[in-house]
Amino acid sequence: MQTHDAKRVEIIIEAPMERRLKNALEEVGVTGYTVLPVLGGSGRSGRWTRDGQVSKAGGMVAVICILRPDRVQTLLDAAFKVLEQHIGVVSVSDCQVLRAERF
Amino acid sequence: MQTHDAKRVEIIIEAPMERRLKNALEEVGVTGYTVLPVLGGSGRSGRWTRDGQVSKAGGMVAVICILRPDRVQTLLDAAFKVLEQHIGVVSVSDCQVLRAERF
Amino acid sequence: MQTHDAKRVEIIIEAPMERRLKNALEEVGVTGYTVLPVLGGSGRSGRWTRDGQVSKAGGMVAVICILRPDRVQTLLDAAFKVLEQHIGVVSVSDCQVLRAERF
Amino acid sequence: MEGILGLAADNVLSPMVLSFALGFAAAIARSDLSVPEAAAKALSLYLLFAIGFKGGVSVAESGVGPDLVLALGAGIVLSAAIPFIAFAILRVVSQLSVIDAAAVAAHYGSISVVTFVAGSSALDSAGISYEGYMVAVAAAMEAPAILSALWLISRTGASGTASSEDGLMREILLNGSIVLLVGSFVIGWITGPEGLAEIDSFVVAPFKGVLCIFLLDMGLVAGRGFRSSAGLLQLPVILFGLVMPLIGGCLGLATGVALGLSAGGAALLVVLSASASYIAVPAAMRVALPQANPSIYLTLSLGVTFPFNLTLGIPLYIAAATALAG
Amino acid sequence: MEGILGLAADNVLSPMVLSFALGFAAAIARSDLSVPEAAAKALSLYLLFAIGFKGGVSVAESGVGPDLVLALGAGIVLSAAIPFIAFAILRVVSQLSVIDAAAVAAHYGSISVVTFVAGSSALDSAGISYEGYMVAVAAAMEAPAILSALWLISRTGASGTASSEDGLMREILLNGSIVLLVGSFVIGWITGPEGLAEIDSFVVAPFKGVLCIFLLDMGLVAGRGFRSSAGLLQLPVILFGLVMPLIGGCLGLATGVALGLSAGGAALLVVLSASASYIAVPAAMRVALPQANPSIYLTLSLGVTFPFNLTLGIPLYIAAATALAG
Amino acid sequence: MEGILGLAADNVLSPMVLSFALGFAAAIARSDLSVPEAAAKALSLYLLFAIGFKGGVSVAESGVGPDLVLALGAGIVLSAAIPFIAFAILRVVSQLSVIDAAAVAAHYGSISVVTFVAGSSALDSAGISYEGYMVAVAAAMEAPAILSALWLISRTGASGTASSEDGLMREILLNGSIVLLVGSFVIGWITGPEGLAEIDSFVVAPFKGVLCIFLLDMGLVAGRGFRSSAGLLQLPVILFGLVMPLIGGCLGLATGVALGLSAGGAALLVVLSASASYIAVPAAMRVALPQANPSIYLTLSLGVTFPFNLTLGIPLYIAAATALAG
Ligand SMILES: Nc1ncnc2c1ncn2[C@@H]1O[C@H](COP(=O)(O)O)[C@@H](O)[C@H]1O
Ligand SMILES: Nc1ncnc2c1ncn2[C@@H]1O[C@H](COP(=O)(O)O)[C@@H](O)[C@H]1O
Ligand SMILES: Nc1ncnc2c1ncn2[C@@H]1O[C@H](COP(=O)(O)O)[C@@H](O)[C@H]1O
Ligand code: NA
Ligand code: NA
Ligand code: NA
Repeated sequence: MQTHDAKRVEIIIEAPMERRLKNALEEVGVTGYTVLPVLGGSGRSGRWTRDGQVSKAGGMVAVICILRPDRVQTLLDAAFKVLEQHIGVVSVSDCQVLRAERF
Repeated sequence: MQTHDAKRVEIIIEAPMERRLKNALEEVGVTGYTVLPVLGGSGRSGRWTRDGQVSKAGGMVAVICILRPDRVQTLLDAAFKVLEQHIGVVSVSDCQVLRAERF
Repeated sequence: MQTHDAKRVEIIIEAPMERRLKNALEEVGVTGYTVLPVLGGSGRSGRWTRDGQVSKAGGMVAVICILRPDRVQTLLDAAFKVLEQHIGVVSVSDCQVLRAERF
Repeated sequence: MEGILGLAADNVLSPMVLSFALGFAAAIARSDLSVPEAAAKALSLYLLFAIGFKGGVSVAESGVGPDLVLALGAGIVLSAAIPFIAFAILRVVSQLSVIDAAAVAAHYGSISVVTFVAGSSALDSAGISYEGYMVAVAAAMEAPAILSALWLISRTGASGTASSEDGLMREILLNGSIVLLVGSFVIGWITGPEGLAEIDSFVVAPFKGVLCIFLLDMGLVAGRGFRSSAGLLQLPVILFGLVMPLIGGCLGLATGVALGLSAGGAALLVVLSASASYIAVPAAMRVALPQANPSIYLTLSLGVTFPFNLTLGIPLYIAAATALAG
Repeated sequence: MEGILGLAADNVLSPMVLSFALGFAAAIARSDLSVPEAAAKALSLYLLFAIGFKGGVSVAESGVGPDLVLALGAGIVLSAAIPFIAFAILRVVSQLSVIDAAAVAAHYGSISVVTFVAGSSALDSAGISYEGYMVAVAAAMEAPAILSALWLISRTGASGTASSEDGLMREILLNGSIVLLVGSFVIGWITGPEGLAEIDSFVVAPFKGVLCIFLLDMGLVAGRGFRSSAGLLQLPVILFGLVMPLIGGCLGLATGVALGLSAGGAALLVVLSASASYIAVPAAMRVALPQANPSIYLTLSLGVTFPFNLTLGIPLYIAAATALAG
Repeated sequence: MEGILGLAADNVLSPMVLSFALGFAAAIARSDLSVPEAAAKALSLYLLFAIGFKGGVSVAESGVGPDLVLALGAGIVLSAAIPFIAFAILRVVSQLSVIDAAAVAAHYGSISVVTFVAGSSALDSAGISYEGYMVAVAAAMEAPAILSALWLISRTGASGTASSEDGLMREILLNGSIVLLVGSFVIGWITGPEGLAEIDSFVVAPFKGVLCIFLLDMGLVAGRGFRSSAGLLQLPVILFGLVMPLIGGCLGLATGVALGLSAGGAALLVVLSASASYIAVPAAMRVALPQANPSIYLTLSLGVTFPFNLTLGIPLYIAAATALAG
């Protein structure tokens, strides 16, 4: 199968910021992404787990976004504006995709 | 630790197609994969979320498959036959694995 | 945005071993990671699914760890000590991160 | 007429319907109120188990004869026939493609369990009894409509049909909600009133309350769908979503009268015929007709027809059945 | 005095409080006992729905006049005013930064629904009645404190304020727990005693049992937070978590007496004023004040103040209200 | 004999056992019926809490003396001893490796809470009373078998033992299900009949119904395991899964008679001895004996022994205990 170069951006972000991140992405024209649940983790602010939590405050989600290499900077700029003062992790890696016209 | 080249294939697919994808993978001898839940997302068909859904129809799952580089084409061919007319995203990236004999 | 080279390690491990893996990581100074839930999968020991399970025994989790390239060997050594006799999959891939000082 | 209005007011002002309205309004207002997926599924398992079990017990109490078999057969025929009517109407009045029209048609031939549950709960409140085996009729009506829709597609030669696809039939017939409904019906039938005595404070007492929370969730999901996709539906399609239940309902009523069902039983057959699936059929459509647009059939079924049936439809159907059947 | 002690003992030795203690102890001992997130959320939906609905029904039964409006207004003022006091105290006694102090202050002005639920359940057990509209007062008290805290920050000119941020106000006011509480209150009000008769074996009978499981979970979460973050809190901050409820409570009591509430109603206003939020405010703080340390406000609210209110606070507040109001 | 058959028929045709059968059949037929993991865990928390609490209340009512301590001690000895017998049998009749045999043996020494719950529920239906502290005996029997199995392994010098592994003991003893069972037992004991009066419409009334849904889920999981792994088990191993409960049960019966337990209490001790763990032990085995094949021990415990005990075992054990003890 013919594959095409693309980038995979993975953003781990606080659940209360999810809506804002999605809006920011859509504003710059990034309309394809997938949100994965997160069970827990650890970082500079310590270990945490979703178990039994009722508030959104103590949780995170992972947003995965596959897009054309030339769109990555736009996305990072938009994401960074939302993330700036918030905890969270952004990583970008190379990947290949089928059906490039979708991205 | 000694690591070996491998490929990581990530397939985001509609939940009702999960069983078919898994069968297709196993038919071509790809027996190692992991299924992650998906909370929601956005694409050409709009935003969606799993919250409160009862039907499988409105959901997706992410299937992650790590395998030897020379098996990737086989996998993509098999996956594409299942995915063809369905919404979903396939991406392939390079990775290294421990214990190469497992893949 | 300025990005920096990093590594993304993805460890799929049995749920009963999660605590031990996290302790092992923290012992060698890897304090940043995120745990994702896993719905099911397949491997040499057959297909499984979390549906309806009550025991931790029959489940896995995915631990994602983004770190500086020079820390990867330390992490792999620590993880391997925990994983050795256990089922599970470790993969490492290249990525870029924002805010390198965090890793 | 006054009776109908009173019934409608009672129905609309019940905690159940108001809970649905609350969920719908919250979603439209973009509140972040939400029911976790696992909880919604658990509630739906409870409702299926409870309604199936109670139906079985009532069959154990009253016994059955050939009327059960007749009702099952009639239900199957209704479910298989309604999609043809729906398809024909949609092709005439709307600009939906063959595939979208067939997918929508499948939903209207099949049934919505929660509408059935709301209907029987309204009958209980009104003190009208009904045949316990109507639960089995509900289960029997889930699948046939899907086959009709696929046949329609294959006949019109639209591409991409998958009706003969590996395992699809098994998947439809062994769909979790059918299996649980039929299974708990059989359990109720076997264990009868003694079985009910053991678990009635689980399957009977909290039933309506659980239904409130489930309808709250349905309201949230319907409202979300409505908000994001209402613009997608053209007026003729929305009108179809309001008129088709009445057409299906008339067929159901005629069948119920012909079968000699009690007023309550006939009302439930009307409810079944008038309701549109939102669990089993959408999932089957994603497999068999991936080109059909889910926003159309889900929004129509869950965002238009379900609220209509829940609020105005059910009291109307009960009134009509009480007038003509029994 | 004896009365208070007896009430306190009854309260501490109730299945509800003991369930909380069990969860707390299990978390401290690092047991892997845990309640799935989806189940915890479902339990909280149930409690909100049930308490709101019952409040609405009781308003339907007793009718309301201007006293409801007065109580709502008083609740809003209390919620808006308490953060100023809390902030001033924290700035004097602790070394918390302006931002952390304001974030903590917001929690104490707002309310904890589960403390309210535990309080009304204790009143029920003691046979003391209260105004049904106190549920609406609870809902009204959730948000104002957040605004006060944000205003405090903006006035002190601390950086990074986000009070005018896109959609934050809407998000706070349409927070799921407020919407469900108010919505079910309205549903209860509309359907009244007949509505209650339909679903009372869901909203009334199992209520205290569900509360036990929810408090078990709260104990687990509080214990986990306490174990990992207790070291983070300096003594003055911990003392604040024990004294602030009493200060808030006194304001609530004075207001309750001034409003002429019944003893039970005044007790609930004390409980509301004394309690600290753990759902709505933390989430709003993550958005509006990301620099504030969640370990501080969550541990203080959930690990210090909530246990205090649950065990000693509630009986004390009831005793005080019974002595002075009604 | 007739009595046993009647009891067996009553048991097999109860809604609980039929629900299990429904789940098992659905999984074998590859229906997609499933219970969300979070819901299954929530149901199991409920059952543990309710059974523990009720046991504690009944101890509060009847008081305890040295018999509780004796029964606990006897339970611990049974749990520690049975793995030796199971291991010896398996090594003789099957070709399981030392490690697999020890892992299986640990399961049979330990207990299955849901079998215990089903047993007490069958006793309730039959109107036979039992000692409330049997719940505590159940909790005490969870862990010792694991130690025996690890000792067996270390003695035979098989590689990869991890018995002295960091935190394993703490993890086993503070396992969530043990903590909740013991904790709610203590809560029930402390609050006594008044506590029960507050929450009985939660812990008593819906109990059997919840058990139905939980057993439906157990049936699904067991059926799934059976379908995928039945081929893996050789005939001698399957027979072991049917005979070992009888051997364990005889030991339990002898112990119960020797302790002077009531007929109901002795029946429950038989049930505990005959049952095989499916929550705590499998998880501990994954940590301590990762080389042991989970398909073997899980399929045997959940797919063979559990259905046997649930259907035929429990009535048999009750009949035997009624004949010999009390
Ligand atoms: N290096 C990392 N790799 C993966 N996830 C991380 C990493 N650092 C932080 N996280 C995630 O981000 C959350 C917040 O991190 P922090 O801001 O460092 O407290 C953590 O709880 C983790 O879930
Ligand atoms: N570029 C993308 N990156 C990540 N996920 C995507 C992307 N595009 C689509 N998806 C996922 O696939 C689903 C269907 O996409 P679509 O077929 O474009 O509607 C979306 O709801 C997302 O969950
Ligand atoms: N090649 C693979 N790619 C992704 N996940 C895998 C792979 N192999 C195994 N797994 C995961 O690891 C689990 C145990 O694998 P195994 O030890 O091979 O039975 C499986 O059930 C999968 O969830
Ligand atoms: Na229909
Ligand atoms: Na307050
Ligand atoms: Na045993």
